[in-house]
Amino acid sequence: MKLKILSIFCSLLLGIVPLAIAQENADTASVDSTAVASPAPVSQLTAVDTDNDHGHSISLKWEPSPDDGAGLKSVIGYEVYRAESPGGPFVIRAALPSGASSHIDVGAKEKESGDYMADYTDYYYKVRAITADSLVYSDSDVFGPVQCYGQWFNTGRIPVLVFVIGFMCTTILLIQKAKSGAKLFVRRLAGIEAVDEAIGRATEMGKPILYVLGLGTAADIATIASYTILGRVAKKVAEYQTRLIVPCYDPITMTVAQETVKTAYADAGRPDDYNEDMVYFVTQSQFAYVAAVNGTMLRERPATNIYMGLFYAESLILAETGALAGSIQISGTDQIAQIPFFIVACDYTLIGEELYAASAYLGREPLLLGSLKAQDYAKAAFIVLAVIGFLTINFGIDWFKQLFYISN
Amino acid sequence: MTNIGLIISFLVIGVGLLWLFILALKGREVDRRIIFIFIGLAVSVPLLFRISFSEKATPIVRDVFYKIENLPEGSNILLSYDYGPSMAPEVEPMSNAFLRHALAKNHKVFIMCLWATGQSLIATAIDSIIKREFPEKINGVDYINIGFKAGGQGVLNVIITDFRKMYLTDVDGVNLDSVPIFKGIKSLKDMDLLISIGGGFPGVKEWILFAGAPGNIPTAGGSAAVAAPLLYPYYPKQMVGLLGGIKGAAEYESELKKVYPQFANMPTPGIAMMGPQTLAHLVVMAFIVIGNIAFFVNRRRKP
Amino acid sequence: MANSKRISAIILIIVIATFLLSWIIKAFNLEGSPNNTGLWFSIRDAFFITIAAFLTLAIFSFLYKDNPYYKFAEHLFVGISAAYWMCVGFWSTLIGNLVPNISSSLSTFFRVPYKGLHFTYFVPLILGIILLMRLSSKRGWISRWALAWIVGTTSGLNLIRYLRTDFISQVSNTFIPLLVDWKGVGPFFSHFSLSSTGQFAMTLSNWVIFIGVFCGLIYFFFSKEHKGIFGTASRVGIWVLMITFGASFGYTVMGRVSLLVGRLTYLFRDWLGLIS
Amino acid sequence: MKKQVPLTITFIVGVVLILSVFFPPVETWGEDFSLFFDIIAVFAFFLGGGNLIRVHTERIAKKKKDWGFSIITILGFLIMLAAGLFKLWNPGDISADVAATGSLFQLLYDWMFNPLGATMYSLLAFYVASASYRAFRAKNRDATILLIAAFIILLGRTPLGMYATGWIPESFSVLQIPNLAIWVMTSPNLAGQRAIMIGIALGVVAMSLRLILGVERTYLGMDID
Repeated sequence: MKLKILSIFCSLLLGIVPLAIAQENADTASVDSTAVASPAPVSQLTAVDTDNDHGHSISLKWEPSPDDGAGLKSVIGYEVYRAESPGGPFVIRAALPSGASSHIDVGAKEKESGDYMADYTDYYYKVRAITADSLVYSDSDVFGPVQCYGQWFNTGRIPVLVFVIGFMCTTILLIQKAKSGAKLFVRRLAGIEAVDEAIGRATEMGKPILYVLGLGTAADIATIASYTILGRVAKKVAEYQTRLIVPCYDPITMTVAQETVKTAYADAGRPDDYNEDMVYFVTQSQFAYVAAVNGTMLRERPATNIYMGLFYAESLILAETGALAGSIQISGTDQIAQIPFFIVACDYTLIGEELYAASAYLGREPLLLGSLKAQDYAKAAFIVLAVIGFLTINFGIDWFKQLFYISN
Repeated sequence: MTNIGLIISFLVIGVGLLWLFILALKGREVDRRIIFIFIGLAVSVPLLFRISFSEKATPIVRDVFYKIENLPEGSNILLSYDYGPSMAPEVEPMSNAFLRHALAKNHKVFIMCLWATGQSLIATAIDSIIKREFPEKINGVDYINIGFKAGGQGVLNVIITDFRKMYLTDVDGVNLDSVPIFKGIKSLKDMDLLISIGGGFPGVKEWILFAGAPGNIPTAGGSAAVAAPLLYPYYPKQMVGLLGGIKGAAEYESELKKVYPQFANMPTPGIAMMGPQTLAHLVVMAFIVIGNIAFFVNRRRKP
Repeated sequence: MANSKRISAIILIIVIATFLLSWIIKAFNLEGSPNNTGLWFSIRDAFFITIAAFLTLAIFSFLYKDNPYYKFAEHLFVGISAAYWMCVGFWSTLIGNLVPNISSSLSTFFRVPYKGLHFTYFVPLILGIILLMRLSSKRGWISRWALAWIVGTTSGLNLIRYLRTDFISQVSNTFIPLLVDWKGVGPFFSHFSLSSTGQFAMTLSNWVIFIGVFCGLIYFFFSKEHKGIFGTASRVGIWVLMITFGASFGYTVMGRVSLLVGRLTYLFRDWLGLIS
Repeated sequence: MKKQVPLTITFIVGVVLILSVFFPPVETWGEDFSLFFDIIAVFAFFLGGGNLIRVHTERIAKKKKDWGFSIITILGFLIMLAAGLFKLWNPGDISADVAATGSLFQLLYDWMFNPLGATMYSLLAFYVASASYRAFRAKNRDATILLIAAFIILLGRTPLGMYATGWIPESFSVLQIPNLAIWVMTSPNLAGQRAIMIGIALGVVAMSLRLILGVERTYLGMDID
């Protein structure tokens, strides 16, 4: 209660005092506009090369004019000027609102650009405090010379580098360990175990298997993970002599999928059973693609639908239509928003990271298993760091949190 | 006509669900086409017959409403239209309700926006609401539109100390010093309540972080449903209250109708859009219940 | 068999007649409306309004079962959508970004500002052409080079991006206070309340977030058997995930219904004029 | 040649882009490469168009099932393509926006492409309902948790939640359904999302590393040797 009264008082005071001053200003201004005094200039202007960049940029800092928000209260903004000699000519580089006390002057790095800012060249700066009257202003002292230049290393991103190196070393170390014959355990992935069973069922029923790679392009990691699973599925399909349908959304993805399936058929010893019609392009438009796949599902009635890769809103449309067609459905995606729909509508779902783990799980190669193990170590590291951070923050220690600060 | 249609359609939906319920008790599963028909009915019937449900305001909405309601007449309220046409169907009902409420309560309303696209939406609101429903309100005395300034939270950083550094005139070019409503207004701190309506960047969050919290000014918001979960943690400390999605708008509208009889006939797009929503949600929940009954009956039957 | 063929022929005639009639009525309506812009535009707009309604209903008919009308809509959709993205990509990216950097005469032809010759832009041009080699089955293997370049780019960019925003930043996001507004044991219990904005609910939230993330991550451990205390944590992790999935599912229903409201509004208002 | 060159390209490009993050002089390479990717993607559209024509002419030629509909696909494709590339009915000249108001391209987009896509999308309203009916069943503990969480949120999104639990006093307000729904969304839901997100991040990082190191090569259509 006391606090409330105090705060009301304070805000009243804060409100009334400047108001009274403003009122006075307005009065004098209306009497004689030439009588407006120049505001106090900006002080302590400094300029240095901008840190952690590729050059062509200088950072400025200054103390705002005393008449900015107090005193005469006449400053409405600042203008930053630059010249190549202390005497000028000065060119305006930026206009900033009042209250500003810093600016980063960034120039173009191409010589042909009009805005080119050369590295290792002397520049001089001044900051002008401006008022509502364009004739009334005051300049700061000129600061200079200052040069800009590029750094070869960005220190602001050290935490990232530490993690990259740490993760890489762990992975390589574990791969070596796995190669030397150490046995690595991998837990069961129900979704992947179900694949073999589902292919067997399709064979018994004499129905095809539909494999949907999702909406990813060749540049999506989830799609690349999906190829591995497709390779495995295709190999099994070739062995069982079942039919495989792979409608594709992206033309590049389609070419890769064709290669993958072709290789898998060759590996299974049945290169002649492969034909180009298995993997075909539909269209590169989300809902048109869905419309076509939906139609395929109800016309071909596949025994099994496998959805692996990148999916958006169409996840539920596909999965529900598949359920309607009576197919067994196995899915996996890294789109967090879509996982719930797959969980609800499919028989088995690989949740997020499990999709990436699947390729390692299927391959059982020491190389892949080693990298899987490294992922687990990273998760353990996360938990340890989170617990430490959690304790430090609860005991009021802040420096640990700062270690994770990425400045740009 | 409306009533007959309404009764018939409710009977169809009600009896239909009851029938499915009885079937479920016998352990029978429902064909999905029947579910589709129910969803189709649940959405189209309220659309055709304008069915709406009375909403009961949740505390987070009630807090905003009674904040405006309990401020003394003539308090200064700032509305910021931080959205564009694509988001308008969801959040425009909120800004309209806020505007009506503040004017009906005889508060002074300051309107601005941090989105360039908000400008034309403000103009529409002034024409269709203030000029039509509150013809006695005078521009510059009871309300003012100071329009858009670029800079997002940078604008807030400035006007939290001084409006006139950013805004010299209102949208019509009238000097703020000559406008009666701005007499005695220096900065955002002179406002009694800030309300931002939006759902993107800059939006409610920026108003809280750059104006409400540092200036200790009561701040409320209206947000699109997608962005709302990110804002709840600010309630009630940094945020008076929040209207989340079309449901929040509907709750506010119904509270407004309850307290102000003069608004009995006002258009309530929020409540209207909640009609199909509510019915569809009820149908989905009914089917979850029916499905579980059928499941348990069947499990008991064949162990 | 012959009978079902006759029925579908009759349905086809009825459907065509209905929509033709709708087209004519709509054209008269538009011609009579205060803002009509000429006979040709009335007929044209009436056609498009009617065809959009037909296509909408054709897609909805899939809910009942697969049928020729759906097949028609589906195949049309596939055709125009493929061309749509080709045209947009051609004008915005090839003409907008590539041409101004490689050829001045082409820039003049397409009336885009020429930016000077940049040799780096020949990289995507060549890789793009290599990709098109795919259409030839003999030299198809060379498209792997383009593919390798794309995959290298993606993995390089993603490795850092994900590590930075989704891993390192999340570490420090999980450093949260375990006690919110803590004023001591006495006040906590004497003012104990389950208010949604109270100290207890807020503190509980933070605990749930911390333990939830912890157990959720345990579930994702692949190289350790989920047994004993580890297994318990992983079970809790699954529960947290299940709550997440259930909640997200429930939350999206509203958005999905809005989409249907939009389509039905088109049919009832723009096409049939039943509501205003 | 067929194997080593692609693997080397991936390795070099990947490593260069990782380094570019830490070394400001080459910082802009990442952006340039992304733009290049956009350009290559347009060539992929042409590849797609070519494939589409091939698939459907084949269906027509071989008189496969439903071959008649393939004619519609090709017609739709050619009309849209002509409308876009030649800017038919476009009120402006060659530099005009391809989708300018009044152009055939824009008309086809607004009255065919858009309604088809929007309707396809709106089917979700029906499927959300049928999926809830089919899958939200208390079969076991996990499914029951899923069901309860969904039910609380659904209730919280209707007026029913407030009517049923509005009587609960303020000091227990977290038990009011709408508040409970908000709490579920902001606490356990957030925790679950974060755990999945971290897992995915690590999966992507590990996968990218495997690709750069050439351990994972299925995408080139070949097995590990």
